[in-house]
This record gives sequence, C-alpha cells and structure tokens, in this order.
Amino acid sequence: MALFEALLELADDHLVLGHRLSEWCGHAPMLEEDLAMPNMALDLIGTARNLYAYAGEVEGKGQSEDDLAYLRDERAYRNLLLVERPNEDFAHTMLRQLYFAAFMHPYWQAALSSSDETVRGIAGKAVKEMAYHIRHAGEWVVRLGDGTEESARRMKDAVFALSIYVDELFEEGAGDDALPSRAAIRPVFDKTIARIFDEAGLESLEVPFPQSGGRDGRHGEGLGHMLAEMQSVYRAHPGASW
Amino acid sequence: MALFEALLELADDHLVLGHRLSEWCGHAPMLEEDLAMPNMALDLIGTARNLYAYAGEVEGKGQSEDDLAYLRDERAYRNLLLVERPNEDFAHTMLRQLYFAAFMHPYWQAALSSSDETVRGIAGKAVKEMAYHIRHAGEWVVRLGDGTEESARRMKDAVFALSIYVDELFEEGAGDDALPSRAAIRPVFDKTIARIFDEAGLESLEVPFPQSGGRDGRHGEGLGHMLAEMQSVYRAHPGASW
Amino acid sequence: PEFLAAFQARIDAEEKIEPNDEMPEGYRRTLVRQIGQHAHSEIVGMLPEGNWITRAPSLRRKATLLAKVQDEGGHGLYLYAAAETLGVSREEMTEELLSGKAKYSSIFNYPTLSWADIGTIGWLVDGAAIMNQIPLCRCSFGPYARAMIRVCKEESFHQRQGYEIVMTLARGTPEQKAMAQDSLNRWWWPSIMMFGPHDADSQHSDQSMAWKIKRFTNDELRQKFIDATVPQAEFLGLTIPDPDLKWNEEKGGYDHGPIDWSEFWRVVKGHGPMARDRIKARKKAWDDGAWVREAALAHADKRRARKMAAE
Amino acid sequence: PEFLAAFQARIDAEEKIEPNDEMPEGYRRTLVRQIGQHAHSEIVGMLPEGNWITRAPSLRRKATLLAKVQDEGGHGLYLYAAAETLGVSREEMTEELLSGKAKYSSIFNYPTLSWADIGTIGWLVDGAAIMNQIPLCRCSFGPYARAMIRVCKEESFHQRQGYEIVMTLARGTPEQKAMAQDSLNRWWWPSIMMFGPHDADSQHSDQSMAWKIKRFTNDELRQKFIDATVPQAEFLGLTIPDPDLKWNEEKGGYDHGPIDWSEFWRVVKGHGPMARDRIKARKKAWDDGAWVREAALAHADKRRARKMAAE
Repeated sequence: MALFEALLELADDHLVLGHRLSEWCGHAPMLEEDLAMPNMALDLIGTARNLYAYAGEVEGKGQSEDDLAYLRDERAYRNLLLVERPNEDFAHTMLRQLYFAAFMHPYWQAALSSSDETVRGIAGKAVKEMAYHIRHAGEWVVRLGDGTEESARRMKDAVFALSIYVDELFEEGAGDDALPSRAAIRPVFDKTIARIFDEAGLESLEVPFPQSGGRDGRHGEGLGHMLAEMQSVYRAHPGASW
Repeated sequence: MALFEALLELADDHLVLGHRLSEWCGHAPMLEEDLAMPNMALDLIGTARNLYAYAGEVEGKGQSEDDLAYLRDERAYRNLLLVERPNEDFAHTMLRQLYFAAFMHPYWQAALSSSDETVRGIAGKAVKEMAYHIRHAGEWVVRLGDGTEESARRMKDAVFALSIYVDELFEEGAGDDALPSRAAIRPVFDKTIARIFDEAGLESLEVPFPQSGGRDGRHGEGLGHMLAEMQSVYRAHPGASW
Repeated sequence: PEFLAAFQARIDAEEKIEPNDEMPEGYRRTLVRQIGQHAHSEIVGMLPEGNWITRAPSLRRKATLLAKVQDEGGHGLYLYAAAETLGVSREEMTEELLSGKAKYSSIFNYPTLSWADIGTIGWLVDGAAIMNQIPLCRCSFGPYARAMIRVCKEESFHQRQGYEIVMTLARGTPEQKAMAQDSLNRWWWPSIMMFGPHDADSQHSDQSMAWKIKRFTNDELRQKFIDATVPQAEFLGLTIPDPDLKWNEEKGGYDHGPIDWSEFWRVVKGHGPMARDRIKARKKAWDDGAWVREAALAHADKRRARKMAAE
Repeated sequence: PEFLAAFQARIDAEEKIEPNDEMPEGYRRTLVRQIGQHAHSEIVGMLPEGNWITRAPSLRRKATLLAKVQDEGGHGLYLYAAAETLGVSREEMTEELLSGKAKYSSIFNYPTLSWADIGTIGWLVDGAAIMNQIPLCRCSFGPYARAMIRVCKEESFHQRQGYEIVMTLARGTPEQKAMAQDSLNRWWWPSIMMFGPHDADSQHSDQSMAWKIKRFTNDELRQKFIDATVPQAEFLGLTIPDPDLKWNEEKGGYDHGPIDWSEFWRVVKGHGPMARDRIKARKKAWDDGAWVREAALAHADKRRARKMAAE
C-alpha cells in the first residue's frame, strides 16, 4: 500500500493548499489576484482529484475521490504542515505558494520518468502548472520584498513564519518506487529560492528546529477547522450524490 | 406545535449567542473578561439546554437536546439575526449582549407568571442571569461610549451595525399562550437602552428599514459557517454518545 | 443639435460608437454608469457564491464553482476596461462602489443559505442576466458590445451548470429535493425583480432605447425570462412560488402574480439583507490590500529607475 | 547571613512567609519566576482546550469545557494576584510572556487534534499538574500556598471530568475508542516530561527544596504520577505507549522506558509545534484589546474627575 499512501500524501497537499488559496476568493488585494489565486487553486484541486482518483483505484476498495477527501478527519490527513498554514496576509500566501511550487516543479519533472503511466500523466500536466506558480508567486515575492518598507517587513515576517515548515518537504514520507525521491529535490529547490530571494532582497533563515509531523497526521490546530467546514455538507447528507 | 416552535426559537437564540460569546474564549481584551464572557456564555447555553430538553418533551418524538442542537441546518435554525452577528470587536459584542439581555430580562420576568410550570422554572433561573448580563454589558457600553475617542467611535459603529436587528426582537414569532408577548416588552426595553445610552453619551438611531427573517430561517451568511463547525464532530459520528 | 442629429443617425444606422468618437455627454454618462454598475455587480457577485466554495459537497463542484467565481472576476475586469475607455479609472469606480455612490445588482444583497442556492443562482440569476445581456451584445457602444459577447458566452455556460446542479438535487434524496425547492422559493421573486420596475415606472428607458444602449423594455425581458423558465421548473418537478402564475393562451406567455414593489425598492435603495455585509467585505479586501498595491507600484518605480540608471 | 539563618529557621519551623515579611532576594526572585510561570501556563493553557469549545460534541460537554477553561482563567487571576504581592504587576508579567522572556508549561505547545484530547488533557495533564501542585499547597510562601489550595481543588475536579470523557470514548464506538487511544499515544510522553528533567540534571531544585518552595524531586513526582495513572489506563482498556513499562516489585512502582530528552529540551526552549501560534494568539488578544483597556482607564478617570467636581 505504499503507493496508495504516497498518492494520498500528495493529494492531501494539493487539496489543502488549494482550499487555503480558495479562501481568498472575492477578498484579494486586487482584481487581477482575484483571478490568479482561484486559477492556482484550480490547478491544485485538479491535481488533487487526479491523485485521489488514482489512489482509490490503487487501493481497490471502491473509494471515490470524494470519499477520500470528505470522509477523513484531521488525524487521517497526511498533508505537509506548510500547506495548511493560514493565509495570514498576501505575503505569507505568496511565499507559501512559492515554497510549494519550487518543490513540486522538480518533483513532477522527476515523475515524468516514473515507471507508472498514470503518475507520468499527472506529472505532465502538473509540471507546467507548477512552473507558472513559481513564476507568479516568485514575482510577488520579489515585488513585495523589494517594494515598500511595509511590504518588505511583511515579507520578512513571512519568511520567519514559514521557513520552519520547509524541511518537511524533503522527508520521504510513505515513499514508493513509482514516485521520485523527495530528498533529492533539495538542491534544485534551494537554487530556485536563492535566486528569487536574492532578487527580492530577502535572506534565507537558518532553521535549527524545523517542524514536521504532517505525514503522521500531527497537524496544527487550523486544519481541523478547515476540514470541519469543507466536509460539512457532504457529511450532513450521507450517501447523497451532488 | 406552537409551544414546540416557540421553545425552539428561544433555545436557538440562547445557543447561538452563547456560541458567539464562547468564540472569545482565550482571546478577550483582559483576563477579567476571559472569565466574564464564558460565564455569560454558560448562562445562555444552560438556558438553551433547558429549552431544547423541554421542546423535545413537548414534541414527544424522542429528540434529545443534542439532536435538536446538532442535527438541524441553518435553514432550520430559528434564532434572531441579532444573536448570530459576528463578534467584530468588544464594543459590538457588548452591545449585542446588552440588546439581548435588555429584551430577555423583562421577557423572563413576564414568563414567571406563565401557565406552564416548566417555563416558570426556566424563567426563574434566567431572569437573574439576564439582570447580571444587563449590568455587565451595560457597564461596558457606558465605559466604551464615554471612554476614549476610539472607544466612542467603535461604540457608535456598533450601534449603527446592530440597531437594524433590534426590531426583530419584538416580532411574535411562533408564539404560544404559555409564553409572554414579545411586542409588549418594547417599552421596558426602550427604557433600559435609553438609560444606558444616555450615560454612555450614545444616541439611538432611527431604523427605517429593520432586518428580520431569522424566525423563518432566513439568516445571514455567517450562521452556516458557525453551525458547520459546531456540528462537525457530532455529525461525523452518527449515533455515538459523548 | 446638429451633432446630436448626426450622432443619432449613426446609431440608427447601427454603426458602433468607439471610445475616440465624439459622443453626447449624456450618452457617455449613461454608459459609464451602466457599465460601472455592471462591473460592480460582477465583483460583488463573487461574494454570495464564494460563500460556498469552502463547503462545496464534491471536488468536482468545488472546482467548477471556483472557476465560475473566477469568471465573474474576469467579467468585472473586461467591463472595467470598457468603462475606462470612457475616461474613468478602475480606482475611481471602486471608490464609488465602496462609498455607496455607485450601485450594483440588488440580487447580490440576498444571502446564499444552502448549497442549492449555488445551483439556483446559476439557473435563475445568470439566466435573468443573460436575458438582459444578450441585447447588449448589439449595444451601440463598441467596447461594451464586445465585452458582452464574451460575457454572454460564459454566462450561458454558467446557467447550464447551475441548472444541472439543481437537477441533481431535484433527482436526489428527499432532503436534497427540499433544498432545491426552498432555494427556488427564495430566489424566484428577486430574480423576477432583476428586470427592474414595470415599463411605466422606469426612468432611464426611453433615451437608452433611442441610443440603442437598451433594446427591449423591462417587462418584455421579464416576460421572456418567465416563459423560458417555467417549463424548466416543470421539467425538474419544482414548483414556482407564484400561485397566480398561469399560461395565457391569448398572449402566448405566462401571466404572473403581483410583484412586491416595496421589497424591490427597499433592496434597490440599499437595505437588502446582505447589503452592508457586502460592502464591508469589499471594503475590507480593498483596505487590507492597499499595502500590496502600493508595494507593486513602488517596486515598478524602483525597477524603472534602475533600468534608466543602467542605460 | 544572620538574617538568612533566621529566615531559614522560620521556614524550617513551617512558618508561612507573608508578602510584607523580609525575605532573601533569591527567594523572592524564585517565587516571582515560578508563580509567574504558573500563571502564564494557566492563561496559555486556555488555548489548546479553547480550540474545541466550538466543536464539543454535546451541549453538556460544551458547557463543562467552557467552565473548565474559565476556571483556568480564574487560576491565572489568583496566581497573578499572588505574584503581585511580591511587587511585580500583571502588566509586566504579561509583557514578559509576550516577549518570550517568561516561560510557561511546555505541554501547552502541543496541539489538540481531536475531541479525545480534551479528555486526555484533563486526565493526564491536569493529573500531572495536581501531582506537582499538591505539595505547593504547603509552600512556605503564604499567598502562593493559599492560591494553590483553591487551584488544586478545582484541578482535581477537572481531572475527574477528563477521565470521564476518556472513559465515555473508551466504551463508545470503535472510532471513539481509537480516538482515545490515539490521544493517549500523543499525550503520554509529554505528560511524563511535565515533571522536568531527571533529578541529577535539575538546576533550581536544591535551594527550592531548602526554602520549602518545592517538597519532592522531579523523579519522585513522576513516579507517583505513573503509579497512579497506569491502573487507570488499564481500567479503561487503553494501552500506555511505552513498551518498557513494567511493574517493579522491589521498588513497589513502575519502571518506564527512556524519555526522549532531546524532544524535551527542544520544546522547553520554545520550539514545540504550537509555540509560535500560542504566543501569537496571546499577543493578538493583548494588542487587539489595548483600546478596551485604555477606554476603561479613561472612563474611570472621567468618573473620578466628575465626582470630585461635584463634591
């Protein structure tokens, strides 16, 4: 079941981050971002759906994508802590997006040569999306880091707040031969971040005590509230079709 | 079933307001209020429990207090719009509390001579609590109204925001002979508010277009999110005991 | 007056008026108001539907709802751009929205209270919007007409999606069916009111008709909408909450019961149930986003300065 | 030195030291630190449990949880008052908490991840707290000792409530039982660590023992706690997540497996999973509440001025 578990981890990452982004809908700092953020959320939710569907297939117990998304509680969710962090402000949101995409882009790139055809298919679509997310979020990190005094302060706060969740990206988790090594991604990730931080005038922080636990379902306290809301209608009508 | 409906309306008012107050827990502006707000929330939730329990008895279909609280969705909730309004800030919260208590105190006082013994019992306990809520919230309305420039501005904003929900308090709703007339309460309510507003240096607003609809389940958009969270664990484990 | 006659002649010849063409001040003002109002409606309209994105009961529905709300933002964007060709900035228009000076469609001041509302809004509200907007694709002002072509195409897609959501509910569990009926009960009259007051009570109509900004009267459009929608409701097995609704053989359309105009005016004048919450939400987004917009400008300035220094 | 000897003699005679009595600076400092830390723990401790108030799965549980969290606020209040008798203000202590200078119990830097955690915290965390606190009821400093008597009474009530929640789950559905076991798995080791490092590695202990601020060593208290808790877990049919746990006939107590001291120090030094979120939440409450506290002062001043003017 390693493949099932590994697909679930990935799917949860994408769904939770997509959900967080979707919370901005109608509340973005400018209309262009009211288009861009749902756009990225759609990419993530689309990938999550593909991953859940495939996970259900691999598991072979007839669980649909919705069963997997809507009927597991916070202890069963396997997502990274990074993706569940609250939106806070636009600086946090863009940095969170950048960290995730800077990881996922090389990950999917490596997955293009997976032994598993379905994985290759999912990767083929996702790799292009993640390139766009790096570009979009990266441009904002540069603009905010090298914008006004306030925006630079907020960007620095975001780096302080989120960098403790970065190491977890590279933990192997459930792992499976059909999926790339996570640890191997680190150098490419570091290069992407260094390039963008350099342009943004930001410094990377040393993280002596990184946080992890998401892969074991040891989340922060925000995820449960997110899931309570997300699953409310589905759970209130057991067995209904929508 | 008028009594059942009328009890449900009252119970929903108390539960929803109690829930809103409980959201402050651990986040109050000072430790004394971290004690006082849960205290008031407890009074309200206690009364809600008595009312739901009696409603279930009157209905006679074996519904427990928890069934009534946890298994109805936002369209089925019958509470006033006032009580579901978001906490916003401490000024809004205290004014909302004052409006509610200034209504409920004379209401329970009238209910002391109800023909229904259980109603008299509930009223006997609640009337003392509501006197305390008027005192506590009223003192804050005075302090904030007659405090700093900022607090006076916030208090005025609260009056602007909440006064459109006051008229609904006096709509008869389901009504039942065992329960007091709501319309008859207006003069006492107006006197309480006028006395406190006068001391606070606040002006009552004319409300040409009051809002209502709570008794028909036509709520604002906040209530659904509150209930989604409130009911999440209960609904995730159908039939379990806690 | 000579100019006015020539202008009217162009209109009558179905020529498109373009931004750089001379135009009567009233024509310009009417369009700025109408396009602005329309843009604001798209933006505010993101809120009631956005309210259900986080609770959508399947991942597929969540994705299509997100896409829909995003489309609305996109419509807002083209419409602001069309208005900008007439010399008002998006910033000015936004300030007018937030100050309450500019209006937006009253329908968005009703709350979304169940998942079914997402279906019903697509079906009825977008349906009514399309009725209003199809004629605007032939509006005399070019940029508006072109924006509307694109908008209408997407709206009719949304309308079909909405109808399909309602159909799924109407064919679902008893609770789902009740949810759909309840939603129809709440949205029917507000949708009917979207076409505005009866022709006899409508202010701006005559001049707008002459200028071919408007091509049908309120009552004509309302009738078309009702005639199209009643059979759809019947097909779903849902009941339209109008006991007076009946087929009128003679006119070849439905007669409907009296509209509650006091409710209409109350909501139009800004006292709809969600009116304050909507503006508050938009104002919060705008205020909270100020530092982001400032940073983007500051960064662009810095870049420009660095580029010039390097040259 | 003469004074120190006299002071120690009073302590040895089990006399209570009162705020106005002379006392060694070190004694005062130790107490301010310890009482402050204890007060902060009560305040921060409201957050992990407060996290479930809005989701408590029955109205009865919701009410008792609210009452419990309120009690914790009350404990914070008496403890701040006890510390204030030593000449530090609540405001100063709060600033130290928010700046990260003052510590609080590390246990509250773990997240509450299921309803079962509310039971487990009552059972284990309050249970461990009581073990620590019962001896403090005989602490040499009068105000602290008296505050602790009241605190301990309420804590033991909370502990019983918590145990009862876990019992309900352990006898509930399979999902509920799994939830209880999972919660025990997560909270067991952090609870064991609440007693601090092994005696050999403990800094402040000796002097505190001499001053009768402390009356048992960390390891003694930990042993008592384990011995009391293991049979409770057995009674519930839950498994303590320590494969090395076993009864030691000779010492008449349980032996436990090795404690992960790197985890302990990591969390004590402020890198627990929720550490930043806790301080952030408290800081937000404090900052957001500033205008309320200012208004209360301003109003009191106005009242006083008016009263004086009237006299």
